[in-house]
Amino acid sequence: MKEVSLTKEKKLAIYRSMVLCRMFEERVNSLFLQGRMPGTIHQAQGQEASAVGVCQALQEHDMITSTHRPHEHAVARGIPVKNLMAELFAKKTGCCGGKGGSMHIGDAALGMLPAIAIVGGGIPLATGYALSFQYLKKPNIVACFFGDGASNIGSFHEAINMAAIWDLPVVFICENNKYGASTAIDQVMKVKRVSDRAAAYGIPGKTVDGNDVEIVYQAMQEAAARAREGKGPTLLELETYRLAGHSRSDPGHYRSKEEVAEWKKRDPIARFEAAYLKEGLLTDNLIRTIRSSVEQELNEAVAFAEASPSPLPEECLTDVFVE
Amino acid sequence: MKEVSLTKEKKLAIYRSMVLCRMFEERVNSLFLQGRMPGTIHQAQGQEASAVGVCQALQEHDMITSTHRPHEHAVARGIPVKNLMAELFAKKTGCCGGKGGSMHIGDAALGMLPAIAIVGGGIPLATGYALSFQYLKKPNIVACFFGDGASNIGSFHEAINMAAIWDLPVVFICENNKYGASTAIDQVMKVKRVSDRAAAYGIPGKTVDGNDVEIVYQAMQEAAARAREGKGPTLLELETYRLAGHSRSDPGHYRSKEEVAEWKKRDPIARFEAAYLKEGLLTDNLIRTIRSSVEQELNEAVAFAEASPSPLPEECLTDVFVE
Amino acid sequence: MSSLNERVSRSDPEGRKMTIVEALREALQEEMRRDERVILLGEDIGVQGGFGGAFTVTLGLAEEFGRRRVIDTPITEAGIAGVATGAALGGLRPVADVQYGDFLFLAMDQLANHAAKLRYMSGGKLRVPMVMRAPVGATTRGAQHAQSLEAFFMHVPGLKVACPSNPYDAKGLLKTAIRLDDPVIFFEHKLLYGSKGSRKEAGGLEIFGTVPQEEYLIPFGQARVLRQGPDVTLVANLLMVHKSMQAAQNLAEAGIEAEVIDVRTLAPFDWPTLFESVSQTGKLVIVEEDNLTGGWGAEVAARTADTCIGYLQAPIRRVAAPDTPVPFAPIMENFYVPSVERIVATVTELM
Amino acid sequence: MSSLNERVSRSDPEGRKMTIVEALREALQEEMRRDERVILLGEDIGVQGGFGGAFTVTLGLAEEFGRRRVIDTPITEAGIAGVATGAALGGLRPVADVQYGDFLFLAMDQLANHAAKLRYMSGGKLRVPMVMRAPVGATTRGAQHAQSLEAFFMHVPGLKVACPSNPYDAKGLLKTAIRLDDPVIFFEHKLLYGSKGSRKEAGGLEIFGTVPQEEYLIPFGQARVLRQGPDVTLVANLLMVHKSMQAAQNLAEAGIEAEVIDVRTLAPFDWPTLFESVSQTGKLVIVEEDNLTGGWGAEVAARTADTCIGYLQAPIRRVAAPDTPVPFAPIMENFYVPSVERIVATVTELM
Ligand SMILES: Cc1ncc(C[n+]2csc(CCOP(=O)(O)OP(=O)(O)O)c2C)c(N)n1
Ligand SMILES: Cc1ncc(C[n+]2csc(CCOP(=O)(O)OP(=O)(O)O)c2C)c(N)n1
Ligand SMILES: [Mg+2]
Ligand SMILES: [Mg+2]
Repeated sequence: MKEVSLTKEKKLAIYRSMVLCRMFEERVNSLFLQGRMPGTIHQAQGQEASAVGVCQALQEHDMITSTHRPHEHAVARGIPVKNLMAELFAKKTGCCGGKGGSMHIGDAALGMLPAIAIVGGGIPLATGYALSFQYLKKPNIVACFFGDGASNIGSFHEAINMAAIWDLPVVFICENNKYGASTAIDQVMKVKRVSDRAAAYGIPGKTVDGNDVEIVYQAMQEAAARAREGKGPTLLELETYRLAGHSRSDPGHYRSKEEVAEWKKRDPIARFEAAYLKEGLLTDNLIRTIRSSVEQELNEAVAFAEASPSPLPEECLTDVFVE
Repeated sequence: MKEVSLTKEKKLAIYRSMVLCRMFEERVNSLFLQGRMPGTIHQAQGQEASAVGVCQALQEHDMITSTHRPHEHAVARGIPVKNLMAELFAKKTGCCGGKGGSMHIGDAALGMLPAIAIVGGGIPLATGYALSFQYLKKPNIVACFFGDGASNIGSFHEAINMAAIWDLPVVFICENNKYGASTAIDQVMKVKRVSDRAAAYGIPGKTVDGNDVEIVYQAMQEAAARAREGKGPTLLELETYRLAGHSRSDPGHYRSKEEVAEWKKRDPIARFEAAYLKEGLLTDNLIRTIRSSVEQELNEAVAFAEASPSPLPEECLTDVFVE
Repeated sequence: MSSLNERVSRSDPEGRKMTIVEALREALQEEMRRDERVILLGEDIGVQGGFGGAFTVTLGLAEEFGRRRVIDTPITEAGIAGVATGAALGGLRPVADVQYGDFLFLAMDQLANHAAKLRYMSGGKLRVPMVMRAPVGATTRGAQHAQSLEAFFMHVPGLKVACPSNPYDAKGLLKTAIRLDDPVIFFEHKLLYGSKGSRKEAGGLEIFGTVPQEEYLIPFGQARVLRQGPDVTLVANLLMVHKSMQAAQNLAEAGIEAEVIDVRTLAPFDWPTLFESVSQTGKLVIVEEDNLTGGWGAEVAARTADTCIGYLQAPIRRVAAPDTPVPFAPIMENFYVPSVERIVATVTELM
Repeated sequence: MSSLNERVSRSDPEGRKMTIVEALREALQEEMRRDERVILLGEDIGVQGGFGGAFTVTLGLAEEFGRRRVIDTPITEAGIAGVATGAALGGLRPVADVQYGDFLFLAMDQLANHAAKLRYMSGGKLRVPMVMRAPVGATTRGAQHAQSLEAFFMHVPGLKVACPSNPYDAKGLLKTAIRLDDPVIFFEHKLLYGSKGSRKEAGGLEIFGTVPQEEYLIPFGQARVLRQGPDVTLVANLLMVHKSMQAAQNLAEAGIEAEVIDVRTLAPFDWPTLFESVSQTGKLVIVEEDNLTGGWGAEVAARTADTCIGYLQAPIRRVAAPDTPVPFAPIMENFYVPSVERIVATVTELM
């Protein structure tokens, strides 16, 4: 693991956040399988280092944008899990009042725009948001998450180009998990790395191990600093893998068992634990304590969500316009 | 001028085609100023080497796609000038029966799809057409013209990526005339060359002097051969300059006099003449003869157009559907 | 291929009862066998071990026809539409698809400005024989995976629009769409697919329909009268056909006999069948899942009000979704999507 | 700036008669002076020595406000719409534009799936105070620079739609649009701009209007009765308002007194004013430049037929373009675009 100078507290915060992400997804998965949540879900187990490494490098008033696979981004950003859970339960106390659902979770006041489920659709929004930061002379940046699949769509090209020419304070974070739905990335782009595309916009591109949270954190720190200094965007590619299916019901037969097994070995949480058990930051006991505190938080979130009222049917008529 | 092995006949054909392009545009310009043509026009004086160098490298059943600035492409492709002129005169004998107009001239049977006036909009069409060539195992290619400005739009990205991954027989030809309307290219992209973007798709990119017709021809030959051999697309950037305004009424105040003067010196037709008068392929007499034959062709075209019937008003109701 | 046949026969051991997914798949299969120029373009449609598209329609087709004809694209809806259009100009007959109808907005320029207009702009010289398939309908996925977009495309001259409600129509109309030399937007409703197994939609109807063994085509522009009745005309498409039929049954119990018309294609629209019905019943209720304002029902109401004014015995009413985005929470979505109860209530009010 | 004032005063030495272009420019100028958060985004809008946008509306504004506030973009309509939406979420009030309305199709996903829905999807937490300006109308430029797209956007819940016909309304509505916290699609008609000098449109009307010196705003959702008359109601927008007024004048000579309503905004739509008028006249003719099928006139006809059925003395008629792309040849375009004669003939037929 790359050496970065993180305090012990920060490391533990990072660890807990990753565990919260993972256990949130696992809990959601089981609630879905029990039929207790409507709709569909796209989960991110295995991508915790990416979500957490990026979000831990952000400041309070920074903003993130997300995708159809937003749960871990939201958890890592610190949106209260009870409001996330309530949204998935379609409750009025959900972060979008039950109007958004899994694919649109977020809370701008807490640093995350509602997730955008049109692949690539959030990239221009992130760019525009960064324009507002720059224009209003705020010290903040936008972290714009998207997948490898999104890098083939027009909005990727149009928005990154604009961010580049205007030196906007945004970091484009491509979570390259090797597949867009069932489609392997090498079937749909000839370049080896998504970050190779940065050169087309005259901005730096970098690919790092997206399953090593400290490497991600470090890379994001650098890109964020650059953005904050007014030097413009970076295209940061995080190599990762989703251990879950693409959505709700996907068994993932388009991936080989060997490939999945290989990536399981690189599980970001297990790697972190192994490294820091050795190093002494973590102990079995501490891991148990953290996990049980996360468990507790999730129990409370589920209880909160279940106890929360549903919206009224006719509330679907509100919130279309301000005026 | 770069040495390429062209026959004397080919060189003269190239020369005549450039002269026809230029004189066509000049004639159209004066007809417009006289108010004898409706609508608007986007002219290409100064870009003859690009249109002609590319089209002379094509075969009979190859296809070109064009833009809002299509006159020279059409002339260079060999669409009869009388049908082009008639279209600009809004006559029934126009290449689009008067339904298309300046921005949509073309004739697929003669190797040019109707021009597409949505910037970048023709790039996916060219790619799809190339897919049909590949699928039907035809030996043909598509030459897809677009401007520097078009290289910032999503369709450029989406279509070139598809052409790249499928090794389609298409050559993407960016006529970089330094401006998209009034906007200088360096204001809207950070890269120095549009061809630098080829690397984002894993295809070859090349920038050449687009005002030297033989260099263009040679570069196009290479790219076309590659495409015909099934090796996939090339992004070929031709550095050129429009001596005309952007459209009908543009005096071009956003360009400096010096810049325009500099480019006038690189006028592709004057350069060709200078080189070959020296070398002996051209004589003053031959130039006069060629010009007067072109003049004659244009006179006939105008006469044809003027004598042609207008469509009937209610003919606007036909040609919406085949069935 | 073998897996495809298994699928069909498994669904109906006696022979030919099948879901819309199976009917669509069979239409594609037959047309691809018949005509080498028919190709498929879309995301995740041919990947081995994959989904057969978002709703399994193309499952097995890559195995039979190869990935040269079942082409997996990048995520690039505008590009897909443009490439399909270009390939159609070049002599192929592409059937492209988007995973959710909502993504058609990404392809709108290619569809409305190019595919729809190229024939016209060329003075009638070109043909654009392509089909763009798009699943519509609200299914608790939130606002960006839920819309009904028929009205947008019905409003584009140069496009044809189909929207089948059952397997028989789905197959016959898709086969026709593929053979037409004009661009067709082909809408399918997620809750009508009847996909099997794990990918079945929550809330989906179990639509099985009889599909003849022999080949058949259904022409565009012919609505279907599903039920006759002298009291009121209900006109609907897609899922709303089924809700209207259910409403008609409920109304019958109250002594109101409704005529139910399934439009089948919106462009061209079968005005004579509609006007004939309204001239008999004197009352019209239009049922669509789209937002009220500017939905296709507006056009139907406008034309009927004009043509049938002498016959109308009551105002024309539209049962449609309110003018809001589609909400996620099922409790709100159920309120949003027109229900059997709303149809019944609307009709009853007119009596 | 100084060039801007010159422009205004040159156009009206007495004070305040100006073109729509000047009125729009003044609205932008006033709002930008008033509120630092107002920025402009578009192609060729601020370039020195450039055009001030495709139709000169922003001429001089970069000189006054700087290129930090008058931002020239690459050619990237989807990107412009998305960036404007994102900037609006971040607290700015962007006024973006496309050079021709037809290019809105490129931005349709950002406008319809994002700008229109973000407030809703966030459960009412977000605001999207942006304006997208778009010139519409057929002007012998062929099918891709000619369309009237109001109906597409009127059909998207979450968007407001304005379409002024004169300088007074253009200024007052644009100022309101900029101050609204909701996304607005602002349609302008090319033939009404009255741009000066070389960029004046062939066939353009010489519209000059009086614009008060004092600041004013025009609320959305208030139609304007331009002419009163007991015999028939004509409702129109943009260029068709002027053709309807001309038609009304011609009709008056034949003894038919028409009431003419300018809708001014399509979303929200001023139903009460329309229904009030129709309940007096008993006859309605809707005039729009868009294609007939699915135009905004369909919605107007549908609602009027429903609400005013008791008052209608004749079928509601629509004068609209036929269902074809826009042809290039002026002789065909003139046939395509609704004419004063067609309006007169349609009204006369109803009498
Ligand atoms: C524009 C668009 N096209 C298609 C889809 C359907 N879809 C949802 S997720 C997905 C794959 C996205 O791949 P990627 O960007 O790599 O993100 P990942 O799912 O791997 O996180 C697809 C095709 C969509 N939501 N939006
Ligand atoms: C999508 C789109 N946006 C804007 C325009 C308006 N427009 C027409 S030509 C042009 C500039 C195009 O620049 P470039 O691609 O470099 O081609 P050039 O005009 O230099 O040949 C613009 C902005 C358009 N036609 N299409
Ligand atoms: Mg991925
Ligand atoms: Mg250019």
